[in-house]
Amino acid sequence: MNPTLHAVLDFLQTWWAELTCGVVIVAVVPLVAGYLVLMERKLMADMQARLGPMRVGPHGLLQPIADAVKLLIKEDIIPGESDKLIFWLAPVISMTAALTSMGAIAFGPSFQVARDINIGILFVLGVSSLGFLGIILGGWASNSHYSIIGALRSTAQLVSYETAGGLAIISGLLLSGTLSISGIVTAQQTQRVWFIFLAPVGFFIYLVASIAETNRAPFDLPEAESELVAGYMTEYSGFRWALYFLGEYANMIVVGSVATTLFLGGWLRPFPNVRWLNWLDVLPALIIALIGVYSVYRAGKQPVKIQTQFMWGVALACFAVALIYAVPWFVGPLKFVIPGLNGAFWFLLKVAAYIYVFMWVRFTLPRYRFDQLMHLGWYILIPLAIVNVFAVGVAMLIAANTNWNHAVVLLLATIVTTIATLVCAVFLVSWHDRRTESASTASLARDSYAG
Amino acid sequence: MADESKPPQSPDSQKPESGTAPASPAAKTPATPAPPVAAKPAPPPPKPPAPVQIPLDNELTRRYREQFGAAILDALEDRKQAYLVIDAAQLKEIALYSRDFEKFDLLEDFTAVDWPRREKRFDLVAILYSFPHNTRLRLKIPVAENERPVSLVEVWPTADWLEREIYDMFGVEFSGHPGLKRILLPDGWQGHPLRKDYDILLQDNAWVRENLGIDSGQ
Amino acid sequence: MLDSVLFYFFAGVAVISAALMVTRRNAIHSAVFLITTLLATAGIFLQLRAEFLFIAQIIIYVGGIMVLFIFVIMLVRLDVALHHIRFRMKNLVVTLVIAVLGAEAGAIIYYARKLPGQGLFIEKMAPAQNLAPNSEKLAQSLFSNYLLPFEIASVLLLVAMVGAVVMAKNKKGTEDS
Amino acid sequence: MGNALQDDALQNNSTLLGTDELVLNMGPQHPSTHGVLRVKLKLDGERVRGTECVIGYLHRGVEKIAENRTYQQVAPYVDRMDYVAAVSNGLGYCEAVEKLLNVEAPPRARVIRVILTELQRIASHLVWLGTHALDIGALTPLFYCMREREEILKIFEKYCGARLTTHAFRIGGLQYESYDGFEKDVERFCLDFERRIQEYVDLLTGNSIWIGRTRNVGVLNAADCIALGASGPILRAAGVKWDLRKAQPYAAYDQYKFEIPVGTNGDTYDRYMVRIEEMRQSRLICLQAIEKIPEGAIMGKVGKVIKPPAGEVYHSIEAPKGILGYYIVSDASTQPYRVRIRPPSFINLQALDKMVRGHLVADVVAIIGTLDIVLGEVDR
Repeated sequence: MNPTLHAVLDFLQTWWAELTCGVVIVAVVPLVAGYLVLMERKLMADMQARLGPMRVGPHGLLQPIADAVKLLIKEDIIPGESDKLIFWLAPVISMTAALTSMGAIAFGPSFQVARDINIGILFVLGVSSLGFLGIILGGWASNSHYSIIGALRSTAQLVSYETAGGLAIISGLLLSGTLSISGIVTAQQTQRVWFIFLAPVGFFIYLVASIAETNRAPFDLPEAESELVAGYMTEYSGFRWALYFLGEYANMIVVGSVATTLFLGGWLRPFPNVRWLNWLDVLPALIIALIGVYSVYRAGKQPVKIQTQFMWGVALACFAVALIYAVPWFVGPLKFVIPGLNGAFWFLLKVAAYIYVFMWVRFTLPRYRFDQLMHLGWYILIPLAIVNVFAVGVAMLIAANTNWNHAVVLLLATIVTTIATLVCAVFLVSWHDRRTESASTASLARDSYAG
Repeated sequence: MADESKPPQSPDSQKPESGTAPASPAAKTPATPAPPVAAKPAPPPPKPPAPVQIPLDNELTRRYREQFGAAILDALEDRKQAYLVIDAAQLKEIALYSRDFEKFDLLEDFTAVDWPRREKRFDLVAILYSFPHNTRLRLKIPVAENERPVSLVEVWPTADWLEREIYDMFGVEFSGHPGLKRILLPDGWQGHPLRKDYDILLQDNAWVRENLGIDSGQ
Repeated sequence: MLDSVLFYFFAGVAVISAALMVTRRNAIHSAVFLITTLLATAGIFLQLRAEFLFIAQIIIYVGGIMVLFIFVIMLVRLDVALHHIRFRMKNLVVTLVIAVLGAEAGAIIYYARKLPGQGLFIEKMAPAQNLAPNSEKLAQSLFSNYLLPFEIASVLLLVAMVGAVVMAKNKKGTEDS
Repeated sequence: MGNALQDDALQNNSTLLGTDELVLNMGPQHPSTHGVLRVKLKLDGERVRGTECVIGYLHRGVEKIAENRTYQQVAPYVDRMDYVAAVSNGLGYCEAVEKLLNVEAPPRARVIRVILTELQRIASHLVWLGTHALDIGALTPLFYCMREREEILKIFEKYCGARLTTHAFRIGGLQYESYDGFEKDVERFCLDFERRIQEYVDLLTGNSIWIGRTRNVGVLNAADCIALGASGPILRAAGVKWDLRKAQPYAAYDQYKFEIPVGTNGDTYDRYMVRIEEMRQSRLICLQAIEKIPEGAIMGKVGKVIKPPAGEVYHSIEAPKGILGYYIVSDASTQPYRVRIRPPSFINLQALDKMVRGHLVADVVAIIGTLDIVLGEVDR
């Protein structure tokens, strides 16, 4: 056999799982992002007393596909005075960074591309933050005032909120004692508690910071529609615009995954160590089957025949997935896939819940002004995150130096330190309010980029 | 200053001091602006007694007359609404006096009317409102076509855009205005549309001739 | 085999984009090529099983410093400023620097060839690929053997940060007055 | 080699690494200029150092058109100025001409006018609230506001067949008798509306982001308001308890009890509170008015041909956006000699420059929103 072919085969044999996972990420994430948009629009419609997309497919289920087709066949406009190379490059960077960072995320005990990378969480953070380069360069290359202001805002926002988010993550890393993604999840299993209960303040700081990092309302200043038209995306159209858009939603999945991994127990089901709750393992199959049943129920109510058929299709797909989940329970040799499948289910459910919070916040809150955003980041979140790291450290020290049940002591110590942290937070907020109150005589904020 | 709300009064409570009946047809005053087409014969149906302009002589007008004498050309009342016809030369002094001493603190509106057949072609009309007294007063300032009345921006800042609009629509130029240029119409517009001799079709036809090569777009 | 392909790929990208970075007239283009260089170098770190260095390079240099570079370039219109800075003896300086660097590189190649088993074309890969994941070891040595230098470096950075804040404040004061 | 550096680069550090003042052109196509307003912003970073409004993109020459139409024909035109509050425009015009003719609308007509005008005020404020909240980034209130406005528009549609530019009133009274169930519709809307207002208030009033975005933003004190001619809610938010409906009552407003809401600071938040409270007061007026609508004719003694005696009249009403005045000169013909409209939006917009100086770009959007301008009225 020729050595090159041999090497290739060798390579495939070692890496086939990772390769498959990578291909799936690249192929499926855009689709998932499209359906996240649909989910967002549907949720928004529900909260705003209307129906949302209803025309393309039953309940608008085909809307993302129609949108994608529209964006693909749209004219690709490049402004005459723009920097062509960078204008072309920027959305690609944005999208690539988001997809690459997904490589290290463990979507279940066995679904992970870069499995033995022991700095997994740092890889995710570092690579996903490269997406901002795409935003900045795109804003600059468009040669438009709106774009450049959007890009400047995003840079300042990135620098401020990466810091807060990073410090918040440290509290989770302290508790797990490892940077490896699967290590973090295993730590939560062995310590018998999700880290959200041990570092609640850290979780909420990360929640806020991740909303800011993904440029979503109320922190969507780089693309604030009512102020900067579309910020750094103003001059983009068609597929380039779609790349940015997909990058943004892929980024939401990434931050959701990081939060899930660090604070929400990753792929673990609720109470993973409680024996008598083992029946929860059947839930994934059941829930998916129930969605199928609901689709059947809705199928009868569709006004047009083709929609009824489509609904039946959805139902059948659900049943098929449910079957995949259910079969291993009855076929002995396949039992080994159960943890993997269930893990993926729980993980994706948690990520979806996290993203739901993003959307909920977006429809409820008005947008921050830039200086207010900076103040929140620098005067409240970052100090609070530092205090929180100390608090978690103190709790861990207390737990390590007592002889009682480690988990219980840790939890008790956490309660105490969390209260202390919250007192700090109240103090910070009131101090900040007083400060702005006194500064508002001229009612003008300080230089916003200086924070 | 203006916080006190006045008790409800009848609309335009500028009541004449004198007890003259408002509907006396003989009360024509020499300075009454005669509308150019007023000579039209009255229509056959019996007209209600026409309330026309009657001379006004109350506390307020007396004070104005005392202060400015001949600059107050006339003081009239039309449908229970008072107005003073004043000399453009003293416009700023009268405006300042109205604002500071008569407490007409709001320039509610400032506009113009074109009377092409008159010697002084334009009537500038300033509608003043007094918050403390809850009264209105109109100042009419006749100006000739090439006259440059003084700008009121320093007295009432709100006059800025209103004077620009008058300039835009009538071509009256105000001296001392900080940035007198067209406001509603594009900078290159020809003519001043609210003048009576400005034909709506004029500009339209000119454009059509120039751009489409036909005589009329109508 | 794969390792050498990857190595030459990364190394080639690093060298080429470094050259492009120097030759671009547009400051933003230079910044983009510098980013490419840094990323390629990070790739080489990863090949050497230095994951922590790899990610530190990405987070600190690409994600942090380069973003700020671009930020500054966008804010201060460097293109205009660069037109002002022009040497009269530019060509002379450039030639001198190139000559010195070239001599240095030549010397290295010349002497390296003489050493046994080494040289410009490394035939045997370094044993890095057999190393276990080593972020923890890095941390341990940083916080035990090299604690003092580490702390000194962090104090230095803190001083720089405080200095930057003070300078920014001063500038603001003069602006307001 | 220090002297090799060019001198000017060393001497003039500010040009070497200076930041430029940026002129940002906002509009005429921009999501939050509420139409075709164009504002040129002079920016220092994101801070506004000066503005220039460029208006007139929607100029249709209503005043010139009016000179070439009969009095009745003008009435539909004025609806097209502030198309968000067409009923109020019509009321002002009809009452002005009635004054010119020296006739009065019969009591029944006046009460129905009050009801429709107050509903229109609510509708106009709802449009303002929804778009203003959207400008500041709250997406949801817009849809709630549109939901309630829809109810009002349905009442208009049932009454006169039109929803937006209604032409609901005629000179001398009303064209149409109120339809069966008119009172009931209005009452149902009003009773429901209190709960709806509470929804907006829940979403916005106590929200710290909303407060942060609106408190001390675009402050205009009472003296500035009066000097710049700003009227309506802007004036009241500055603490001036003044409302033409109370000061010089027209239509049938003297029969109803209502409060004039006032603010204290004259900032964007106060204007928001004033308008919210005004909606509540309008609701109360409607409820009082439908209790007893007098019986009788709906049309006063106005001939088919309207030919007012020569002379002139100025009449102003409290439109949702401020003082809406009509100055009409008659030359005793069937066509007005001159119709001058004092549009509240046009004059309120003048205050923009004073309000935005020193604020950030994001505040410009909030301030344009709080001015509640309708470009149809600004440009006429």
